[in-house]
Amino acid sequence: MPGVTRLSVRNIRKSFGTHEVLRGISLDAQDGDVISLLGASGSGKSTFLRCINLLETATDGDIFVDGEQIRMVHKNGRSHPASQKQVDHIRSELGMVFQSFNLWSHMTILENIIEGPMHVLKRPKAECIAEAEALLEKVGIAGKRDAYPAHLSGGQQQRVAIARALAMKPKVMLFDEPTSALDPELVGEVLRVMRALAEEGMTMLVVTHEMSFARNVSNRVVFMKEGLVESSGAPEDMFGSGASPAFRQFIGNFGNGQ
Amino acid sequence: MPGVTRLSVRNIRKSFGTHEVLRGISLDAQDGDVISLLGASGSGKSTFLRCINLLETATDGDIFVDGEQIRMVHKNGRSHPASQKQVDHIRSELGMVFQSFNLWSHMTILENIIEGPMHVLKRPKAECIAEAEALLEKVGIAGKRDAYPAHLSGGQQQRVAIARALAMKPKVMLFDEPTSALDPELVGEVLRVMRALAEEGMTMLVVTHEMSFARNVSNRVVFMKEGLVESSGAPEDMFGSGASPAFRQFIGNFGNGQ
Amino acid sequence: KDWTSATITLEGAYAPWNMTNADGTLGGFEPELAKVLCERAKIECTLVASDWDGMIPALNAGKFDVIMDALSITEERKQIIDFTIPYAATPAAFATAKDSPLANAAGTGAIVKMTPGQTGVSEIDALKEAFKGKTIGIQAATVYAKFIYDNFGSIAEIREYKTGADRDLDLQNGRIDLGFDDAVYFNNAFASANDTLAFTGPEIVGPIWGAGEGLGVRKADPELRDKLSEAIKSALADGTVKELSMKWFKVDVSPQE
Amino acid sequence: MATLELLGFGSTGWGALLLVATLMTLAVTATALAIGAVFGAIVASAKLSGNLILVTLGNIYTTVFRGVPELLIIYLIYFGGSSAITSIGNWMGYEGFLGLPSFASGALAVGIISGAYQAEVYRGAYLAIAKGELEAASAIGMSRAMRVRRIIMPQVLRFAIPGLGNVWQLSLKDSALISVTGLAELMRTSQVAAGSTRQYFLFFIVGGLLYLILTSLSDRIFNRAERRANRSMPASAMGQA
Amino acid sequence: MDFAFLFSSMATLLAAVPTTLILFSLSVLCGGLLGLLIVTMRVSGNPVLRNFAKGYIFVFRGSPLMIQMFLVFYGLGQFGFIRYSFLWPFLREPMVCAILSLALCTAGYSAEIFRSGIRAVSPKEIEAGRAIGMSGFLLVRRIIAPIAFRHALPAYSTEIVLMMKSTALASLVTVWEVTGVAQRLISQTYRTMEVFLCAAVIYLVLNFIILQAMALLEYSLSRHRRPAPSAA
Ligand SMILES: Nc1ncnc2c1ncn2[C@@H]1O[C@H](COP(=O)(O)OP(=O)(O)OP(=O)(O)O)[C@@H](O)[C@H]1O
Ligand SMILES: Nc1ncnc2c1ncn2[C@@H]1O[C@H](COP(=O)(O)OP(=O)(O)OP(=O)(O)O)[C@@H](O)[C@H]1O
Ligand SMILES: [Mg+2]
Ligand SMILES: [Mg+2]
Repeated sequence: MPGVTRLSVRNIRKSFGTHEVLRGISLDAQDGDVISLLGASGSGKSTFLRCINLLETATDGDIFVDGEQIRMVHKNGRSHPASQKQVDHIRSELGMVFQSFNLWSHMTILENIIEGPMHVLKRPKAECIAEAEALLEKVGIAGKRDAYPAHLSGGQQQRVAIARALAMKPKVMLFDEPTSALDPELVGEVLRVMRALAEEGMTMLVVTHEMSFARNVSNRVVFMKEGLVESSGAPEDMFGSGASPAFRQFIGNFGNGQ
Repeated sequence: MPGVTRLSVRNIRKSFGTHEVLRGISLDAQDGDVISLLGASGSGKSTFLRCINLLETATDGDIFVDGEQIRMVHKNGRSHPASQKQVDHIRSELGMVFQSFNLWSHMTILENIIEGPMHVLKRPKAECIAEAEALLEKVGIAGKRDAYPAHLSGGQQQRVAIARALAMKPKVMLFDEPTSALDPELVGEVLRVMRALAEEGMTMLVVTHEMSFARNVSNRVVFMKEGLVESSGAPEDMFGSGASPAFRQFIGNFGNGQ
Repeated sequence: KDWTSATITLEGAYAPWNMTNADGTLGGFEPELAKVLCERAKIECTLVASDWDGMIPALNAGKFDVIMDALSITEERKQIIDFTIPYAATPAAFATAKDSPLANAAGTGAIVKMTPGQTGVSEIDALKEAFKGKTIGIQAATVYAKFIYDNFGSIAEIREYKTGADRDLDLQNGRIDLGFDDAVYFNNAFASANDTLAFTGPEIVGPIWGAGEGLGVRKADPELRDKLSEAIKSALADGTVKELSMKWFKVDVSPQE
Repeated sequence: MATLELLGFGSTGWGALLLVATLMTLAVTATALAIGAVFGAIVASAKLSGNLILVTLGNIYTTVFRGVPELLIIYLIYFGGSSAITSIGNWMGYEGFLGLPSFASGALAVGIISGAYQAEVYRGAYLAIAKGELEAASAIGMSRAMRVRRIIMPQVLRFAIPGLGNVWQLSLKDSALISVTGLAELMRTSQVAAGSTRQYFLFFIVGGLLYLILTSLSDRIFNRAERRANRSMPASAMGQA
Repeated sequence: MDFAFLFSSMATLLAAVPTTLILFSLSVLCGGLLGLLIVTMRVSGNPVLRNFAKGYIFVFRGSPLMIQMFLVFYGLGQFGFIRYSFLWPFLREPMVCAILSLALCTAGYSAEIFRSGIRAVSPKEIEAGRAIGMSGFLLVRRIIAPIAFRHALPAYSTEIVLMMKSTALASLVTVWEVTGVAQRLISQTYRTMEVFLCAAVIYLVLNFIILQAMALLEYSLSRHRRPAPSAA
């Protein structure tokens, strides 16, 4: 369904104490969009993702997931989500993949994946297992279904984390630097899975330092600076002549760093 | 005193159980030599260093430090140093710097450095402190003398470890991958200190993966393979046309990995 | 062995036989009597408090030389330690709450004399009828415990307490219906229970409680035993025991035969 | 009698006795902890020695003294200790009886129990020392004895402080069981006061409160010691004490 | 050694083992549940509940069990309103009171042990739970509790061994378990060493069984911490 707005964020602000980390950010993701979020360390990328799925509560602004607005109330001068139920529901529609995988250490790989469908979505176990096995196949680690996370390499763990998020059949996938905790040789495995997802038309919002991903896989690049969107556009423009000086400097540094 | 043999190792062998890790290695270090020990993981580099200062007991072979032979006895089919006293004495003449620093966590930086001179060499405290401060100055962290190791960065800790070894006024310094536990940006600090030491004429034996150090600082490169010296020579030869095919392949891999 | 000094132990928490004063000194019937006895036996005595539970083993282990803690002279104990002649012989009786249906059971106020192992005593049989199905509290490992088990074990529930004082609290709480113990001990306990408790049934006296209460000494120390026995004999003869007994118990507990 | 008067320090008040008893509890617990430190260090070294016989003996010690009720151990030592000493005395030609005083046997009993717990604390602390730091000590030529004195002991003590705090609290409460030996510590004095005045609840509640005071005071001291010992730890570890 | 006496003492003491086991198992069960309640209060955001839990833990860990048991058994009955309430038929029973005071005491310790288990749960794993839409009891049941329980297990085994030993105090309130029976046997026979040695053996065996069972449980719950099976 191209053209459907999966995620819409309006003028989000977030302060920690007196420090304003997000200073009014808006962003729309249509169905099938793959958006890369770039920016220097501390520019607020993680905070932005965490506000979207309500792991942090934005100080101000509106968030719509698949057309449904997240209701907020103001109490004691702070905002809170109005209903924990809605929060849980919204989160189940947003798949989140963390930098450090965060698999549940006491569950096998299969258990990690069926946990959400079975206990949050309350779907029948046999169905969940069948789907989980298909997902494991898809991310290329079907053989590990009964292993525990501690027995997997970082790249394998991250692929399980992606499968775990996909098992919830999310409307949008959020990735927070999914490869930066990995050794260089393992990065490729994860990027391959993400590229395949993008090609299937999954709507994705990806915080990354992998310029090749931003350039070749995403259809939009958003550059954040000091809590604001400094510039954004199609990758051809951003990495071509249309780049702002700040973004040019940012990717310039990057080239040297690698 | 160039020309004086500081360290001489003759035909060292070492087995762990049935696995022979060192299969007869000999090596001489004249005063002022800086020898880089290269080799793939598992080739026995660390074991070799550890045999030299008797943290492991070689199965066979002779070791001379500054002309003094380490006396061994054979008992129950294994060799042991004949005299623990001699071992302690020899060790105090060999400075060892470990990959993981191994500073004593319950002592301040200054205490770490004066520990050996005061308690092993039994020298007066005031003198030890004065020298320790000079050493801290030399490795560039005079400001940290009363901090504890846990409060320092890895690069700073490794420099303290070097100062600690130097405080014993060793005849030879042994380094076992002194920079490989460090973040890339901290490696430089430590290499700078080592280069300065080499320029002052310290005799050094360095296990390293830093090709630039091997190439530019050391005056001899020893390449180990499967418990034997595969080839050795001046860096110009080894990194130039004189390289053996095995060494060429080793540094070739390396270039790609970095 | 020539005894010029000895250590006497008592519990220090069994008023009025012996108790501890707020200043830490020991007081009561036995400490005062001990002073008299030691003077007469020309022994320099030290009193130390210790726990009832371990007293006899501790005596034999040599921690002290004499036990003076309302210790009844019984055949079982005589196997392990030696006794002086008794300095007291007290009756035993049941106690219950004043407002209990068991108050004033048959024979209250009477005195029954019994010998060890005696059965078919009519007063006791009457009590058995009255106490059927009730709960009787006793202090564990005393002569009174044995008596209750022998005579009431089949008709009543018996509950054993580590100390008499615990039992008295439960008598007040109503967890148990009756208590059985040394009558002079009870007399004192009633006062501190605000007179909510009272005797019921007859007082039981006689050789069933052994020869009375005596001083316990190790079997290896007959000289000490004899010296103390002499002293008790003289204190009984000149009425000193009776005088102290009236002071502390309001009745005369000196052995009658 | 008024409650205040009973607890006061006058001639009819138990205040002074209770205070002395509290100090006695402290003294006997501290002695026990010291005795336990010796036993604990020996047993921990045995368990770490790698020698099969010593390891087994160490395991038996810790299993038995942690697995048998404290009361039983106190009795066994109170009586058994005296008979043992007496027979040793007789054997050496001393006539008559030799007793272990209540304080000594109580402290010994609680100390032996405490030793079993302390052994585990020390063993854990030893295992927490980074092996590299020991190698570094060997590498500068420290002898074995010096390594123990300069590197191992200070670190074992540092890692052991939180565990020792727990052992102290355990021993403090075990010391209440020494009352069966007649030692006038806090528990026994509360019992005697209760029995002599027949104010059971008053004295047991006051006794309990005094234990609570001891507990919170010693908690505070151990926390301070831990903070001091942790000066050398990374800042992030300090919050989690 | 007088084996006949040892055997007869052992027989007498073994007859009291069921009492000890009932005391132990019921107080561990009730104490564990109460401990869960207390730790829930302790980690809750509500300051009143939190401070109540803190106070509870302080009192029950900080004072000797002997005093707690005395006050529960002899103290509660002093209050008329308890004696005439519906609770009295229960509290009248020594066994109930003994279990109650053992459970109250272990609940304080258990709560602290559970709390350290909870603190050991990685916040990131909790966050991952939230991110798929878990909250409240579901999050506790599926993620926090299983991980925390596994962390708390070693300390908890130590605690239940301490509980087994604590049952030795129940004879204070007329529940004659193994130690009490041993003491009574000694006041009748005056043979301290033999009787106590028999009792010590009984406790050692019981505690050995408990520890083995806990170790087995720990092993079966730690598959995720062991090295992967070599086949994988
Ligand atoms: N919980 C928090 N409390 C206080 N400040 C915070 C918190 N989380 C983040 N910040 C601050 O917010 C700013 C933005 O952090 P954020 O993690 O969003 O940056 P980022 O763009 O993801 O950086 P990086 O590339 O390093 O992950 C930083 O200055 C950080 O210190
Ligand atoms: N204590 C030991 N017991 C058994 N085997 C050992 C021991 N120490 C080292 N080895 C084995 O000896 C071989 C050589 O190890 P060593 O650490 O010397 O290699 P290395 O050249 O230093 O490698 P790296 O570059 O990875 O540090 C390895 O196969 C290793 O597994
Ligand atoms: Mg980030
Ligand atoms: Mg190595």
